[in-house]
Amino acid sequence: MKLVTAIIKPFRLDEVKDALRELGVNGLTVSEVQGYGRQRGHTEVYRGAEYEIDFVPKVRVEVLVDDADVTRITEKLLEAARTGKIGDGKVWVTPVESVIRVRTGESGSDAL
Amino acid sequence: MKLVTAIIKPFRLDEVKDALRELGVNGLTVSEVQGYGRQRGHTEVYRGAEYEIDFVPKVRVEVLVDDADVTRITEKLLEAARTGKIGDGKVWVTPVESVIRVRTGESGSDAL
Amino acid sequence: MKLVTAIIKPFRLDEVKDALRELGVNGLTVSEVQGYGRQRGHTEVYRGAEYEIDFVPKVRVEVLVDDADVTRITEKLLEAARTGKIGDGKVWVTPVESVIRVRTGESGSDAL
Amino acid sequence: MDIVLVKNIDTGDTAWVLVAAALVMFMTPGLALFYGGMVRTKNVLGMLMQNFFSLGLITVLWVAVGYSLAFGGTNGFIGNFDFAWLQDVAGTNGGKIAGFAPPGLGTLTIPPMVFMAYQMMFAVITPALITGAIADRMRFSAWVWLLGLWAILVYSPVAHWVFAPSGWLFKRGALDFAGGTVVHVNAGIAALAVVLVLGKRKGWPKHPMPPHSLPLTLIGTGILWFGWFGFNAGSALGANGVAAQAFVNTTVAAATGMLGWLILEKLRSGHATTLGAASGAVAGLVAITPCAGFVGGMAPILIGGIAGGICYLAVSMKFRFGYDDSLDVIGVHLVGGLIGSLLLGLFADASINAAVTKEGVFSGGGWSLFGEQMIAVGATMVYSFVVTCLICLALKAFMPGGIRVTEDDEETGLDLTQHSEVAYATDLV
Amino acid sequence: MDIVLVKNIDTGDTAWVLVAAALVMFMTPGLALFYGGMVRTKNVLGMLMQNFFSLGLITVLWVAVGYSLAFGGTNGFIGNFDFAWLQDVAGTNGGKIAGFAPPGLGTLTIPPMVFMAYQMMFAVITPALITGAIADRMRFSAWVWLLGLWAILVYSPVAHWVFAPSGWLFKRGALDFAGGTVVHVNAGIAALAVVLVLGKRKGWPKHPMPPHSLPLTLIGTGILWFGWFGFNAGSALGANGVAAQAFVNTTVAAATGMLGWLILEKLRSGHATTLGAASGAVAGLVAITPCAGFVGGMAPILIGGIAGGICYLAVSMKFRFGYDDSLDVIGVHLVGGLIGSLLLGLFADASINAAVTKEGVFSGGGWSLFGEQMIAVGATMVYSFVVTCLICLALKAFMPGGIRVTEDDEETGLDLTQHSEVAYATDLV
Amino acid sequence: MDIVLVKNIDTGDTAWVLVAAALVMFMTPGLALFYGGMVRTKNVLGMLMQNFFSLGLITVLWVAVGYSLAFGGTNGFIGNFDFAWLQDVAGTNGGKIAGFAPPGLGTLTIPPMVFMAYQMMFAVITPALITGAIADRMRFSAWVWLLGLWAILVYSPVAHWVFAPSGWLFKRGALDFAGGTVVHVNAGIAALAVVLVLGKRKGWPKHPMPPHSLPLTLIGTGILWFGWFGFNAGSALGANGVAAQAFVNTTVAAATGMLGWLILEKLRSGHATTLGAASGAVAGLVAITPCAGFVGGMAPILIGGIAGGICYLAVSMKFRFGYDDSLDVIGVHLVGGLIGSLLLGLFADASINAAVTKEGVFSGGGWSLFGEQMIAVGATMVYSFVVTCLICLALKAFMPGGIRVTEDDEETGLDLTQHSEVAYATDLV
Ligand SMILES: Nc1ncnc2c1ncn2[C@@H]1O[C@H](COP(=O)(O)OP(=O)(O)O)[C@@H](O)[C@H]1O
Ligand SMILES: Nc1ncnc2c1ncn2[C@@H]1O[C@H](COP(=O)(O)OP(=O)(O)O)[C@@H](O)[C@H]1O
Ligand SMILES: Nc1ncnc2c1ncn2[C@@H]1O[C@H](COP(=O)(O)OP(=O)(O)O)[C@@H](O)[C@H]1O
Repeated sequence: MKLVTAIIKPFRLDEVKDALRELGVNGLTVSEVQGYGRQRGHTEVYRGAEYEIDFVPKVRVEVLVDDADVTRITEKLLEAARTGKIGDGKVWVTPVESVIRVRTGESGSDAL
Repeated sequence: MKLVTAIIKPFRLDEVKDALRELGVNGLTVSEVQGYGRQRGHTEVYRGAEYEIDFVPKVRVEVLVDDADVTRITEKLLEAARTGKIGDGKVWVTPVESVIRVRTGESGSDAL
Repeated sequence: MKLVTAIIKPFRLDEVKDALRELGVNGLTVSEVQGYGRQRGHTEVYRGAEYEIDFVPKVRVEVLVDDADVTRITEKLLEAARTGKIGDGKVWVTPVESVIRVRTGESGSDAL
Repeated sequence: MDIVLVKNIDTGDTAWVLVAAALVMFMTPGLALFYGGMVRTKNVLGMLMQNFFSLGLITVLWVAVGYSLAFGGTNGFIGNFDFAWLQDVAGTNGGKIAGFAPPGLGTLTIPPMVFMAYQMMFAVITPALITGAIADRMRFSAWVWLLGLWAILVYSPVAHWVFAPSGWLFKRGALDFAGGTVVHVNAGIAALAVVLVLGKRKGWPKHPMPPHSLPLTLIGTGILWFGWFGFNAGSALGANGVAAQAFVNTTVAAATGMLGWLILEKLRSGHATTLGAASGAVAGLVAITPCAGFVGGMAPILIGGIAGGICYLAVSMKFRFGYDDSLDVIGVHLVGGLIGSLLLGLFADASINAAVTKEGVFSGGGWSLFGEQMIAVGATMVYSFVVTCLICLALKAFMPGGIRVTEDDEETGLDLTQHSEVAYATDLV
Repeated sequence: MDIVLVKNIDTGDTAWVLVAAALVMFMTPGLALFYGGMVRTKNVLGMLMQNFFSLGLITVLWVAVGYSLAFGGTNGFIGNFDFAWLQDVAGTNGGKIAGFAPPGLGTLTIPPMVFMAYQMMFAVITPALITGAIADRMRFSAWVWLLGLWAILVYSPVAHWVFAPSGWLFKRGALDFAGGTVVHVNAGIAALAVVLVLGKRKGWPKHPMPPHSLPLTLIGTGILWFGWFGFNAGSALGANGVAAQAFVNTTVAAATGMLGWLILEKLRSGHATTLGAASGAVAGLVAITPCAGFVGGMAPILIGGIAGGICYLAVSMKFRFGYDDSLDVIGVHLVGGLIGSLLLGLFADASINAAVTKEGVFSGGGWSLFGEQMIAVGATMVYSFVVTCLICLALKAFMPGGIRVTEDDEETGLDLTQHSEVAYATDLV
Repeated sequence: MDIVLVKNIDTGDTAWVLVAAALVMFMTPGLALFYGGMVRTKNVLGMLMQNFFSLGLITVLWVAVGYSLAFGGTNGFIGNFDFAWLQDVAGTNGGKIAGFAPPGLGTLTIPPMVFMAYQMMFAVITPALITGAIADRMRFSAWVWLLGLWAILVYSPVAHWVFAPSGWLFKRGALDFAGGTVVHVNAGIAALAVVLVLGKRKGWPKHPMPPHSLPLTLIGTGILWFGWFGFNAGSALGANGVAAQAFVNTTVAAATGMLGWLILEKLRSGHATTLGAASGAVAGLVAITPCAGFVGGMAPILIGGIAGGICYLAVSMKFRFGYDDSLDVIGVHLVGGLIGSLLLGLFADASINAAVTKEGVFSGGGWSLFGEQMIAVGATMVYSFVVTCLICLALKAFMPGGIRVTEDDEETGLDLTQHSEVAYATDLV
């Protein structure tokens, strides 16, 4: 079992969700984050005082997937999230030792 | 050292926190997330325009635990989070290579 | 490849970001979380009703780093985040199997 | 007493009462925000809607029959249909529009239409006060019915008794300058009735339910204080010395209400809170309402201060007795209204207002006015409580789905389940 | 007709119209909040700014030439420069300041300066109405130009035609008590023109764009309703029976507008929404605007209710025809304005207001007034649409950068790209 | 000069000043929101509370002694206790309530109670202005003391000097229509004193502290602009031509203030910001305050525009000199107040208001008035600065805990540490 985590541009979330749904992914978890990276932030001005804000709003998508599906899902996700402009984000994969569905106690693939 | 991550219904947080506290868990970290899964989202209507919102508010709970405590803690957590209705969420366990307490620099179990 | 995750006090974020930038870290991802731990929460009073709030606002910082950089970066991060008072938080390291840059599809160290 | 064509319209008086009516109207949105800030995020629209809807429904009912039932006719217990659908309220007076005043109000120096509009705003806000008590758990459709029935069956009769010159309490000499009895005691006791039928919120009092946005509550507080000048000083029905005194009494009592609440709060829990400041000010405003144009001197300072302090203590009663008066309508409006209505029996002063026929104890009038005030609030409480209970029980029995949302819906919140909306959407959807 | 020194100033009338002018001024911030709550978080300041800026720019333009072009002179189609920079608007009358009234308005009982100020507030809010249609995508600099040009080239002429006694539509007998044609139809049709030139928001209608803060919208709604008493009852230009009738009609139509919208909404989509309550109230207010001081009896109930219902249906038109009227300026203001202006042809009643020279159908006046109303709204729609299109096309052609933000900027939002600000900053920066 | 029983009450004048008093009262919540939106989330309630508390405390102090110290007696430097606890403010006049006017104000056409109430609202808002400078770091209990002492020791005397006919600056011929000197210069220089004693916010100026909610600030801006009609046009103390002129000057100067600020801002930093629009409007309003009923023609356009531009430049001074005037009370109120008070020396015009005994330079009156204005603002600045410093130093020395919160509390925020509340709670608790 793996956890695929993606940091993406917020407005790509819809595409990513739809793309994963097409692959039969039944669930995912999303949260709002702030990213710092090559993509520059922006300047804000309040009464003449300029603030450099380094952080850019991003969305984190987490999907638990079966080992066998990692590549397929990652690729689809990359494709859906890509705009080709700087700041598109990262996807990474981490090992998961066990997964359990809270409602039923099922574990492993059955929990997804 | 393991990281137990749980996606649960927001209103179960109190129960989960209390249950873990009873087991002697000293700390945990919580964040607000949006979940997409079998549990349906809802419809919103603004001036006649209907929007299907797929995401449901969830809470992510993260607890660093000693290897020996994983099962005990996970089970208690599952129990406290369960309502038996769809959308109760997932719990998963990932390996952690090291943990350090920022204040003191202690590491391993002492950091918890 | 490793993922270094830190739960820190919100007002140390600036220092942490600057410290990591000095080490040549090109990116990181930040989110707002609520922490429960040894640091006590606070009491709120509304029309005479007192509520004990256990959670304290914290910030989660996540940095993907090359295996070789883990120690260096973790130490710098600890230093920058430390105030020496209770509630300074935790840093932990988890293994990452692969990292990909969404924009280019580069993977591994090149994706950072 | 007959209905009388109003002839001597004074433009200054008219200007003031027009403004006052607008100010009182503005209080209902103000109240919505005051309450809306105090509920949890998932219920804020439910709260706003219950209040705004009163502007929709009661306005129409008032025009249809409410005004006429409150101010028409000469029966002591209930008005008649003389003014139904506003007939005769506008009439012409030598080419100018003026119209017929209700019996006993022939000395009006403003168009009766303005009087009707001004009173309308009281009819709108009074039931809206109840929404604070029932927060987070009533079905919207049940509220619609309760609102409409209550306006007709409770508000109009009580307004008739106290405000109309032919009302039995008015005739006995009970005083209520701007609605301490008709508005606050009436709505406060009705809130208790509804709450008892409705039951507690899920999780109350164990689960914390802190205000989701105190800034919203303070916007509401600002609007309420501002609008209350219309509420109280407008009740002089002219731009005169009584209005001036009522204006000053209003703001002074709000101020001492705030101070009274904050001092007790600071002593007992160690902090002066923002919500306490807002609540104390409202408590002072509630208490001064019946007294505003009838008292002077140090009276407003005392009335406001006493109300602020006692209401602070009173809001904790619900924990003792176990009724879930969510946003303290009983603790603030019922208790504050009682304080004001009864203290008026001590402070009423004929030198401030010639309409004071029986003076208060401290003005040398003995306990007679106090007795009348007791009768007035007592009669109002009994009537309002009983009729409100009956309405609620009837709705509970006859409405399919009852008057309360399901447990699941309560968990999800009123906004989504009753109105298919969320208050604050993220750009991330 | 000459300009006339006003001599008989009534303090009550003056007080009321001063207040009314302040109330109408308050509506522009109210509108900003009403709209601001409906856009997405990233565009809320852009929306607020477009509205507040109208208070900045139009106020100055009105003083400079706008008022004079609207109310100066006796030409039927356009005013003159007699009152430019307010010359002669203040003048002395036996040691007191009064000043010269526009031709045909010599019977004013208020200082002409007050009349000028009152009309100024209408000039400010009218173009502000357009901002709702163009939300989220117009460059701020383009808005600045559009705003200024529109005020001079569209608003002043149309106001002259309808409001000035020498205007050709006024002289034909068309009625518009407080701006159904001049304000709502005019801004509504102009909004359509701008939207057609500007194009749709990126992602519309596929991508959901829910209101980011309905409480903000409801604050705006409360302010609008409150301010509208000034808008409508102030148009009586005195504290009199007409003002009283207009006041009551206003609040009644708002109420039935709310009910009309909510009933249809409940029937069609199963829920009565908070945004629906707000929208319906505004629809009722829009529709009663031209009628407020000209109708009585059941008319406001019907006008409001019809407007509420029809506007609810009308806001869906944009999906059918594919124009992106973001916050429904066309569906509410154009449609509501048309409903009110035309229904006035049925309901206008000389017994309410002697200024009604041609009565409506139901008052026995036949279809003549209705015809005039058709001509008035028709002429306004054609003129406003054409000139607004020309302004927009010219700006699009001549402004470097055009009138629309880049795709990237639209994605990022107006707040950051146009104003270098964010609406809600976290403490975490 | 003796206190005089007011006999000729005009209902229109009374109506207008009653409304104006209510409008000025509404400005304090408006100011709270204006400031509250600009601070960080953790301090918003602290800010709101400091402002609302002024409504609580100052109202009572004003009634007790403040009014009497400001307007009682004939001494040039300070009033007396003739009107303490409002004695004689209400009195009867042939069965009607009127009351005694302060010496020199016997020509009032409104009940003295209304005059007292109107002036009360100025006393409330003036110290509230200071809160913007001291944001985020003062202990609430220290603010309570500062507020009360300042009202008695600074506000009442300065108001007496300038507003009371027996005041030494008034008698010299200094002009201040609605409080440029008494309110804005006075509060602005006091803010500097407090800030110097209090020190900078932790992290300032390095750490960004962006406004947590500009929509809140813009709600406040709307309320302030609206309320300022009462502030300025109400100072005519009647519904007359002077009020009309003041009304127009007010809105025009707000508009050109906005434009002035935005133009400079656009030129220097590339963007016209929403906060700039709000700030510029306030700057214009501040500057026109002393002039409102004394100038006409192009004067308000220039005064507002100059103030908007210069205040934009002035708010950056704090970075140069290193004092932490958090929300720019000095840059906007002190500087704006000085601009207005001094420009009045150029523009004052007797044809606008007969109360102008010395005309301004451009009206042909020479530099004499300008000199008086210099003396008036100079005396006010010296007195207010010195006394405010002394109060702050005394409080710092004698209050256990001092006047500033601890470093930890500053980090945590005022809301939790001073008031045990959070502004925005999530449903997740
Ligand atoms: N080393 C890293 N660790 C964690 N997150 C990162 C890291 N580098 C970048 N990110 C995340 O990815 C986002 C995009 O990165 P950025 O460098 O701006 O663009 P790109 O990925 O296109 O090169 C950042 O905003 C941040 O959220
Ligand atoms: N594959 C997944 N990866 C990550 N999170 C998931 C996944 N599937 C479900 N979730 C999370 O679990 C929550 C509950 O899942 P859902 O399918 O609705 O119900 P249940 O777990 O009861 O079957 C979702 O809202 C989502 O946050
Ligand atoms: N076992 C844990 N698992 C996950 N997060 C934890 C754990 N213990 C503490 N934390 C996080 O670290 C923060 C600081 O912990 P706390 O016990 O208050 O102080 P300290 O780390 O200084 O001993 C907490 O607020 C919480 O967010």
